[in-house]
Amino acid sequence: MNLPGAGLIQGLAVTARNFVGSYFEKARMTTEQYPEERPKLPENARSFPFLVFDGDDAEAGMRCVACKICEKECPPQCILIVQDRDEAGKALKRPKVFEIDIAVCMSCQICVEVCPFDSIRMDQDYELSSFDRFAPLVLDKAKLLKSNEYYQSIHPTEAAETDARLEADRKKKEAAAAAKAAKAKPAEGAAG
Amino acid sequence: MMCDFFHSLCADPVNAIGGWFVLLPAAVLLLAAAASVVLRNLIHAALCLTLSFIALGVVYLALGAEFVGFVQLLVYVGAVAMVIVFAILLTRPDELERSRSFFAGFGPAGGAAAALATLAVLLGAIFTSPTGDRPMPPAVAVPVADLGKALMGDYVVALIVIGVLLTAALVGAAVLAMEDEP
Amino acid sequence: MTLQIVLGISAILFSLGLAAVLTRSHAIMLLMGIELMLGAANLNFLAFWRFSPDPAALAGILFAIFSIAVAAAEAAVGLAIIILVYRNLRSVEVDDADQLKG
Amino acid sequence: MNLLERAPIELKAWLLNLLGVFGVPDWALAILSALLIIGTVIAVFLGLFALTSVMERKILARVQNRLGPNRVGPFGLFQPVADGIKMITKEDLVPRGADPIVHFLAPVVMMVPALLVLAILPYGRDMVPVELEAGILYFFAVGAGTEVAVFMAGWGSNNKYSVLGAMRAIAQMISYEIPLVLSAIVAAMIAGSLMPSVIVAAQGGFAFGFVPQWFVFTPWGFTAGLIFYIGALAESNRSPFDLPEGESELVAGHLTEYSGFKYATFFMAEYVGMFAICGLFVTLFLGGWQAPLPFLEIIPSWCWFFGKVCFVAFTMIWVRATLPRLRIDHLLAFAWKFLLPMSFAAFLAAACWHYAGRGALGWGMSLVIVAVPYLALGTSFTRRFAVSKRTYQFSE
Repeated sequence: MNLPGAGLIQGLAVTARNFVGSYFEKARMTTEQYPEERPKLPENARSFPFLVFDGDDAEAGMRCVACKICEKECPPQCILIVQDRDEAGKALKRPKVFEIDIAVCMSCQICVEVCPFDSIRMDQDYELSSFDRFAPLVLDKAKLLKSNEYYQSIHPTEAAETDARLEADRKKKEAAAAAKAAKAKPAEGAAG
Repeated sequence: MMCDFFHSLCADPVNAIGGWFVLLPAAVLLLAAAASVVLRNLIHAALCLTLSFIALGVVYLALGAEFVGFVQLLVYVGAVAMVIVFAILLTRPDELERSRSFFAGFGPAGGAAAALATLAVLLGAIFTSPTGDRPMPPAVAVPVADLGKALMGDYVVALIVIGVLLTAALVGAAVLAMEDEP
Repeated sequence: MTLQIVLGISAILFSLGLAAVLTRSHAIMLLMGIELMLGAANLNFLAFWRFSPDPAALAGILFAIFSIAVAAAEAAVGLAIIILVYRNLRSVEVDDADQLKG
Repeated sequence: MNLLERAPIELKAWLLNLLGVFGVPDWALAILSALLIIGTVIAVFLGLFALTSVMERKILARVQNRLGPNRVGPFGLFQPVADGIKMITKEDLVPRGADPIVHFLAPVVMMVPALLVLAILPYGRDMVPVELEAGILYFFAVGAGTEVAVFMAGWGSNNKYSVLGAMRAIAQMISYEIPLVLSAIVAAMIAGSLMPSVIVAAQGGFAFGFVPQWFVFTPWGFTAGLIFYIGALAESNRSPFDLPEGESELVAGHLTEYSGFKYATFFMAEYVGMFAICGLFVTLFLGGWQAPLPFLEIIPSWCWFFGKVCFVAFTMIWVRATLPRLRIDHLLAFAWKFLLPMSFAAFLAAACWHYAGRGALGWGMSLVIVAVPYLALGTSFTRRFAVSKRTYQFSE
């Protein structure tokens, strides 16, 4: 026979156990106290795109060649690229302006997938709030460019793959260049 | 003078200043009652009526009837006033009131005149009565226990009848206001 | 302070209640007027008790208590009737409840 | 009598003496004495309110295994200050169709009874601000003003949710006032007085030298105390009876159109009212300022009183953390069909206890008188309101 009101007592016991337990069992408390404690993000977490550069100099090591594929593919069209030109007006293989409006960006990662130069990658920085709706949310080239080391630190697996592929490409290119040079030498010799 | 006044007021407000303290809540009572009669907005009238109930309770307290004063507050403010506002809300509160046709030829003025005439008669009777200017005897606190003993002793039949009446009223009101079962 | 003053207050209160009953046509206003008149009657009981030479005679207080109880019952039943009338006639004007007139 | 026990009284006497030495006239001292008591009581209860407003959130958080507010000051204890600043600086909105006077007066009318009822509680040995012969009656009589305030708030806002919330709140308050008063009268009946200090005195002493003779430790007292506790929850609109403010259906009930300081006033009045009714519960059933064990009497009586009040307030928060909100028809049915008969049973049991002597016979009789209706009503109630097996129309 179930005594009427027993359910109330059971319920109160459950909440009491929770209340007391929260002071003694560390495992119960899952709250991270954010500004002091930072969450360890999973490796595939992503916020907004950034540009990878190699070496120490951001401008010199920039992988981007201003091919504008990402600009075309971007579904919300948040990327703006202006190609750099020299004094003669000849197009250079680097962007003069590269801006991403993260107020518009939807973190779809399509730009990353289409980039043939492994230049654009997803960042993990989520502390991007600002007091102004417009200017601070448009990231320019200076803000977007981040070193390959940083990329390694946030996405180690992916970055290792990329680096291995780039290395392989470079080797293949070198080998091709060497083979070409080898082919060219006899010809030169023949000419000479 | 000042000292006496405040001392007596703090120690025993009922007997302070010869019982004239009654006039303060009485003034509130009459003003609120008049407002509740005159106001066209029913809810305002009911709220003024509530205020007059409270003031009436304070008048009872000032007359030294502690128990009745609190019962007045409990029953009238807690129950009657709330039942009245409930009734106002359950009927339509914003409907405009038509003028009364009971005194068809006279309108509301006739009713007011009748009430004034009654007032004149009553006041005349009160102020010509020989017992009217009896002075106020000093207040004697009535222990609640004495009231209880009287209720359970000499007045027990009346108490039981009241109990039956209240039960009948409770059941009757519930039956009356109940929706007809389909 | 004399008995006359308290009785005078009570008389004014009674007349105000009477005026409410006679001049207003809303059924709830009528009930409110009746409550005022009952309050005036209670005030009279208490005034006579207060000014009586024998303060141990509790009839005034007890009568007031009984009268308050009756007033509460009256209010409950009265308002139930008003709600019922409203439900049947869609009106709370007392003059509209005239189906019984010959 | 130890010094701490008398400390508040002696402090007041010393202060008034000091002022008397400086030639403050007698009548001013009489007023000052009253003002000192009033000021102390109000300050203590507002302090309790401030403390509870943060402790409640912390306790609720802990029950849900969260941390609760901990940003403002040490352990978040200054949270009430931040809340207060927020409330005061918020815009005070009055809806266009509202009745400005009624809308304005409602929080005031709400606050007045909540503070007035504090006058009769015995805070400690010889510490009753106003000794009233009909103290318990005074508490309920003045407390009735709350209903007027709720109605004024609901109607004055000119908002259908407000009116509905107010009507629900009033229906609930009137319904629960009956078992509340009846169970309070049970305690008054055994003590033979409506005077709070007499009721506390009647619970003094220890059976067998260590069991306190509080009313709650008897069958009828336990029943009446439980009914009073449930009624107190409903009167102060606390969960699980907080459906006048049920945000899932009524936005915020009668508080919908209140903001800023007026809302804060309502909030404050509700909490002070809750503490007042906790204090009355402690006075009536938990032995008031009496210590629970003989050797604990060295702790001053007023500490015991406030300790017990805080404990009862804690259980109210605990209940809030546990139980879901009731439905309005269940709520009213519970008051009229369960609590009311049970309070009559407690009444009867107390009468038996009184006449059968306070020994084993009284215990047995009152236990039977309370237990039988409880089991009968309880089983019929759980059967009637039992949750039927859920079938979903559109599944399968």
